[in-house]
Amino acid sequence: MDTFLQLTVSGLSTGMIYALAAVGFVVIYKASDVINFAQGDLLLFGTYLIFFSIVQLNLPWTVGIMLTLLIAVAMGLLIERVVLRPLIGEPIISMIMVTIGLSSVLRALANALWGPQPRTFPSFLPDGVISIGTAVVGFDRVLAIPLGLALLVLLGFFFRRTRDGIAMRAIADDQQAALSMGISIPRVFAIAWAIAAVTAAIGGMMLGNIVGVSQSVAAIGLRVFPVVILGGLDSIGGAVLGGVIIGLLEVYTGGYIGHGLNLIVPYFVLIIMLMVRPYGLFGKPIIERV
Amino acid sequence: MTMECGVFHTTYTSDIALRRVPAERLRLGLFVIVVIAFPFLASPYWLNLANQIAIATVGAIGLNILVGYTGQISLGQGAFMAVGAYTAGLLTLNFGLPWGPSIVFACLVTSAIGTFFGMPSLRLKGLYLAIATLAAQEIIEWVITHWTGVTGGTEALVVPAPQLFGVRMNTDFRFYWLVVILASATALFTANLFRSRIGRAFLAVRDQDVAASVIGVNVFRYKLLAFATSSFFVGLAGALIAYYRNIVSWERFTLETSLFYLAMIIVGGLGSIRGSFFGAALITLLPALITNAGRMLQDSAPAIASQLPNIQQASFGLIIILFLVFEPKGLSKLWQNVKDYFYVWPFAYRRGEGRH
Amino acid sequence: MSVLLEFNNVEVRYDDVILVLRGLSLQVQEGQIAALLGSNGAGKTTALKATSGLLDIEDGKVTDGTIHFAGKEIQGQSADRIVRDGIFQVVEGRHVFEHLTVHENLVAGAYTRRDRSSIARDMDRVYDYFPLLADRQKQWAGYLSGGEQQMLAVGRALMARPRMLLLDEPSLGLAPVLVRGIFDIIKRINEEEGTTILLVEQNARLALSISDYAYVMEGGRVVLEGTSKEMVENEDVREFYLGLGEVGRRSYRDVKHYRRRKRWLS
Amino acid sequence: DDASDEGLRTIKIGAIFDLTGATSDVGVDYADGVRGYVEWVNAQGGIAGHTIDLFYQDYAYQVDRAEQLYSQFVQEGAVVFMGWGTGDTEALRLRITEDQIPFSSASLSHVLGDAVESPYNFLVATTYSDQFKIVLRWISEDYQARGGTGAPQVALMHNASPFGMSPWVYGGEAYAAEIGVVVTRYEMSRGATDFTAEFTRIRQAGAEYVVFQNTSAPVSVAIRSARSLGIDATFVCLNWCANALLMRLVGEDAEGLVGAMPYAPLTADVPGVQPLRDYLEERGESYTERTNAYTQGWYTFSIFAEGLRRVIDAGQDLTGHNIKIALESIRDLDMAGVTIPITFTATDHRGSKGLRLFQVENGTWTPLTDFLTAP
Amino acid sequence: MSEPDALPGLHIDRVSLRFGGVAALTDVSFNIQAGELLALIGPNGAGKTSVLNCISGLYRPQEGSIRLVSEGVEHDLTDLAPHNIAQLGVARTFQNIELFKHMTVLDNLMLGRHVHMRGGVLSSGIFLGRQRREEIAHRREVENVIDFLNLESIRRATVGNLPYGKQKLVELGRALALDPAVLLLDEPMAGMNSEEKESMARFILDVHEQSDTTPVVIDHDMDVIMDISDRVVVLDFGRVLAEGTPEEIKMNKLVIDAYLGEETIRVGSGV
Ligand SMILES: Nc1ncnc2c1ncn2[C@@H]1O[C@H](COP(=O)(O)OP(=O)(O)OP(=O)(O)O)[C@@H](O)[C@H]1O
Ligand SMILES: Nc1ncnc2c1ncn2[C@@H]1O[C@H](COP(=O)(O)OP(=O)(O)OP(=O)(O)O)[C@@H](O)[C@H]1O
Ligand SMILES: [Mg+2]
Ligand SMILES: [Mg+2]
Repeated sequence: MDTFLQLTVSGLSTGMIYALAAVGFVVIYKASDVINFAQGDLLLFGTYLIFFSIVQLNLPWTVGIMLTLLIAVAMGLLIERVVLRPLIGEPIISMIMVTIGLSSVLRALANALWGPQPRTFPSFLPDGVISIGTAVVGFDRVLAIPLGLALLVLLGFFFRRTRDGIAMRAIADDQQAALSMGISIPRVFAIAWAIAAVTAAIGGMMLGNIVGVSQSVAAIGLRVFPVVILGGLDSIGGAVLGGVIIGLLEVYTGGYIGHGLNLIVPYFVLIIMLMVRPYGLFGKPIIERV
Repeated sequence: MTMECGVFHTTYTSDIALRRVPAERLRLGLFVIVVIAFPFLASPYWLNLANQIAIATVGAIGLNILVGYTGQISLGQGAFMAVGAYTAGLLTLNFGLPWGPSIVFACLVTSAIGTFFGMPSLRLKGLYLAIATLAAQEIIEWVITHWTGVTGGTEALVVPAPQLFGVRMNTDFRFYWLVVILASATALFTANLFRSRIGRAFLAVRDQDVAASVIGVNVFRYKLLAFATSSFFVGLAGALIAYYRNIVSWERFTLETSLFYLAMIIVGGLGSIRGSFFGAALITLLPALITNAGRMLQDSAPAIASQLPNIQQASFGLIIILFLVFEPKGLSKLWQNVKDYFYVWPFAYRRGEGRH
Repeated sequence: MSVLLEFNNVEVRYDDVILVLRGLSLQVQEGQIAALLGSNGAGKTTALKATSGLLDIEDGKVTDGTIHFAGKEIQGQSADRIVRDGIFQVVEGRHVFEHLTVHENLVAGAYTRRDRSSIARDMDRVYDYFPLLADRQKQWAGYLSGGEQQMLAVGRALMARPRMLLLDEPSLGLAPVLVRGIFDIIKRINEEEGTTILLVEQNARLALSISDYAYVMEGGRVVLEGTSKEMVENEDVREFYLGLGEVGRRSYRDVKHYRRRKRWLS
Repeated sequence: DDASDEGLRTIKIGAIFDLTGATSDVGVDYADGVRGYVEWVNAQGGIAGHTIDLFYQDYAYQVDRAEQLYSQFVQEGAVVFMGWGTGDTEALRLRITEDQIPFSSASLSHVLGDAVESPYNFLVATTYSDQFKIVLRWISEDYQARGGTGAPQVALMHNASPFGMSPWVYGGEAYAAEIGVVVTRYEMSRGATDFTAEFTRIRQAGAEYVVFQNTSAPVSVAIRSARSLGIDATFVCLNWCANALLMRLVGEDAEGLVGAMPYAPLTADVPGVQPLRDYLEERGESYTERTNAYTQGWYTFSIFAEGLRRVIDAGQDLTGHNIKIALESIRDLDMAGVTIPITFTATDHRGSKGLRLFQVENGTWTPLTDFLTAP
Repeated sequence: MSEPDALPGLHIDRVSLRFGGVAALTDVSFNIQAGELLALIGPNGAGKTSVLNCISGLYRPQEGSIRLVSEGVEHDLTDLAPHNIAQLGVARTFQNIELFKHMTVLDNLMLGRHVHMRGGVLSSGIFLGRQRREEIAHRREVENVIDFLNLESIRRATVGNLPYGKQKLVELGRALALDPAVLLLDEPMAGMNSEEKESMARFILDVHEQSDTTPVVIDHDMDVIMDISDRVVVLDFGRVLAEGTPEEIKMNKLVIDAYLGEETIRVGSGV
């Protein structure tokens, strides 16, 4: 029972960390039906940027965080301008592939700027653990939960209620019609990429605190792929729920079975669930009206 | 006086031929001559690259069948190649099967496993189906590294070089002939496939699966068939790697491999056989070229040379981005443009109706 | 009356090579309804897209000539600028946002507008015109029937309150009762709000009945123009666009076979 | 004439490094160590009057790239090749035998030391399985010294790769059974942010020792998970995580960590590291930042240099075959305290069979034992 | 499959179809007799397209059955998959044009022959002997369709770039290539000018008269519909509102109110 409690608590916190890393995927998907393979590298930049601000520039924490978010926004805008904008109107697969290219470029850039050596920064979240019954979990990890929920609420509101949120979903459906409404695709894409970069920066900062500043942060981007698929590619709530489910699955398999099965069991469960709900838990179905 | 102002076909046979005009046949002839002459002129280093390109071409054509022609993104290329490589390797190693039959087996096994992972296409579409291929990548990798009794686990397999007519194919020069013949056969097979019933049905499923189903195409069956056909050739590429490298290690077949192959077909051109070859060549040659450029700079511009690793990595990404931004149809389209330019040369107008 | 929209020798190409508009010139007066007729492939849709800036996304370009709107050159400008300047196009073939509800589709139509209060009023007006849509407010537009989607597409245009409306076959797929209805609505928008309208429509009889002026396009340029009254009287228009011969309308059963040209392979 | 004389007096060596790939965290230091040695030795007048021309490239831990670079460098005349990872070393094993190119790598898998299977591979550090055996023996002694009864419980946490599995499959498993140590394996999955699940099981199993076979970054994540769960066990790192980097990454939690180091860290108090410190300081770099991968790169090459020197001194041609024979003639080569003396024979290419345990005390790796040799 | 107890044709029997709360079809029954030209009309959202979708297997009605009687055999289509229904000789076009956009006209039409061809993967890839002959034989059939519809000049054009009207023709061609027993046409005249409508009408009549194909046409153009059809079925709110000859329908008060409108009848003499 103790084990179960401990695993559940860890699984939940890991799941929320995944969710934090995953919302960026969802935002990009919502605006363009594209899976962003560079999301992991945006996370990586989040991690390195906070390192850069705090350690290299020696800024106080609050300023450092602001600067990180600011640079993240700038990066999002730049990526949109240079890489995505020329592809407006091209098939989805081109946009997806371009993010694979982008990922490689960003990785190289991070490497050129900060080198391959893992780094650390003084932890900016209070150290220590929180006990829940017999289970313990690091405070830094728990923080992912309120952060994740806050993003869920904010982005949920943005997509349902605001003009630009609706415009974003409109673009994903039909770029030409969106243009004819006077929606500026570049502007909306820019907003989407800025949001994605900011959520990635937040996730990256958390991860930097948890796993250290190293290239391995980018690998988390890929682990999150099943999370968004499970939740439904275009659902923020799905990302959170998917994150929690995958987090729990991983930790239960790791804790009760082992053998590295925790890497693949989520995939089995995922595919079985998808056979029942082909668009994930909350994803939008393809509408085939003829 | 009358003058023919174009190429007309008066029989269906000539109309459906793969090379429809004399210029095309001439080019093919030239290409064949170059391919035959190449190994006699090239150094082992270039032969090595050529062999890699030929094998990559087979794999890229395989992937293109799934991605380019049937519209299904696959992230499982690496794993499917691993299945081919391990099957071939294990058959030779454990059962002493000669390379010929064991390559065939390897292709069939890969094909079966590819089909298995294509099963979710019964329900899943688009990116949701892509997860099935990612799952394939992860699951197959896990099985290979954990099924120690059969695959040797994380240790590499040592596969003897194949024998052809009593000659051991253990040099680049000898192997060249084998891979070039198989790569050509793959290309020809695929070209044929896509000018006939099955291939058209693949394309139909990609473009509009509802319409495909109402004209009588069993969409699920053809999706599976696409997985099967694609993985067959991917398995072939894997098996060839096993025999060429003589060592099969799972580290060669990771997700990164899958992304490399995706890059090949994007840069080369989706849904194009010629593009698969171009892409395989470019993505294989790119690091080699940059290496050489970098080594020339090593003394003159050490600052640049020291950033070479990052330049390597960035250039892989950049080339994808540049192609997508400036020529989304890839090298095969560039080639087409060049041809169009010369088609009616010296007159500067182009054919009205393009073939795709 | 002043000229609101003017095409001057406009040339449009797709993919840098396919020449579609070959020196198109036309004018639409402020407050008018102008009809643009022409057979399939004449370039009507292309002309509208050239005006509203939608060519870009299809690899099309204005390669020669000018398009003026309210005295300002607009060719080559981005679509969102043009919409904000007051031109709104209802695109051909019901491009509704499938995964947005009917309501959200209408909100998207008002994207460039700032006057929140009157947006709600216009929304009611759309539901008033198209009660079928009112029943479906909360439903994804992708599940509407073809005709319902067409109503939504027109409804979106009403939400934008543009200075000039470009309509590409608004009656496509609408039931006969509604066709009449939609032309009444077009006429009313024109009269009550003074919206200038350029109308592409295959139903030439109706188009001519509400328009003031008409152009006939063929092969990428204007081959015939005149007031709508003149056009109805024109022999060619009667023959090819109104389907009226000298003896009046003939049955579709009696139409002769079109003789086929010699065929070549390739 | 002069030019050809000049040509004769350079020795071409090929090398591939991982500067950007999966193992670049330690790959960079290793590469710098190799390059450092080459520069240093050339500055000293080279090897018996021959300067070394090092062809090297990053291969990003990609096997295909490694093969390409290998054939390119060999074609350009490299007579010795420095590899890196397990995958590429395996992939090239047969090629180098055919090409007769002596080959070293940082992969310390047992098979590579088998002079019959892999006649041109030379292992210049203790194999993973030997490392593991040494550690197991130490554990069993330590356990008894602390008054433990029964069999000590050991958890082996390893990377899911040949590298990770190597200590176990090549004798580790058998040896554990032989000396009565109970070892349970746990795989560390890629990109994990947390190892709570594994440590929950480790705690249930009651392991007193946890041995890591992985690189520093993932091990640091594991150690943090363990600390937050309050796992009370002795942590032992094998070669690739027992380094300064790990210490930096885990900070205070590193206290008490045990490291199995075939090569001494630069901070160690042995004469062998002095030239390295001097070299680095001359270039304005702080040696404390460097991991022992630097030492390893430097000395790996120095051993090959010894082989080259012997060929030249014997007046023979610098062919791969001759170099191999020369290397096989090395007996008890003194390494000035960096490693135990090195010996190769015609049948055994495992040059070093010993290592030294270090422990983190007050933030520095301090020797815990003297050199221990593999059972 | 069983011995038919009904006349050749399509029999739609008490079909009901719901989507969540929306009742698209309620208890719809009517017959399409082989050899007649039936028109299906009704207001927007009445369920016309839904009927076609049920026939071609894209929608599965919750209740009722659809049976096809041809060549003396009766097939129950209700639970068949779309491709099986196509194999039985039911072809169709779509309201919104669903062509294979990136392929040529020729390939689109060759796909229409899919059900009649046999080649498998291996024989296709090798493309010798039987396979080559098959390809040529079917190409000949397709050329007949091309000839019939006057598509020669655009044979090798990519379909996506063709103007709307031409695409409609290609879609008709693809359906004809199937050599169908029943041809379902969803708004073939929409978006065409009168000249094009005339030729489209002519093509439909020719198909009807010169082959064994039974056309079913949905359209909102009453002039064409009333001129060419033998019988008309009117749907409204998912139910059959009326059924009869064009003359009867034109005079039907219910139909006038729900669909035609007074005006259409009055001005009905124009196109
Ligand atoms: N994106 C495109 N790329 C290439 N050619 C195009 C493209 N769009 C249209 N065309 C070509 O331009 C010509 C004019 O097309 P357009 O759609 O403007 O005609 P239209 O008058 O609106 O016809 P319709 O009545 O069928 O709607 C056609 O020949 C068409 O093939
Ligand atoms: N897949 C679906 N999901 C939800 N509702 C649907 C679906 N298909 C059809 N409907 C609804 O069923 C009703 C009938 O639609 P259908 O497309 O059959 O109409 P129609 O008679 O063809 O109309 P139109 O003349 O406008 O094309 C409509 O109200 C439509 O919204
Ligand atoms: Mg048009
Ligand atoms: Mg309909």
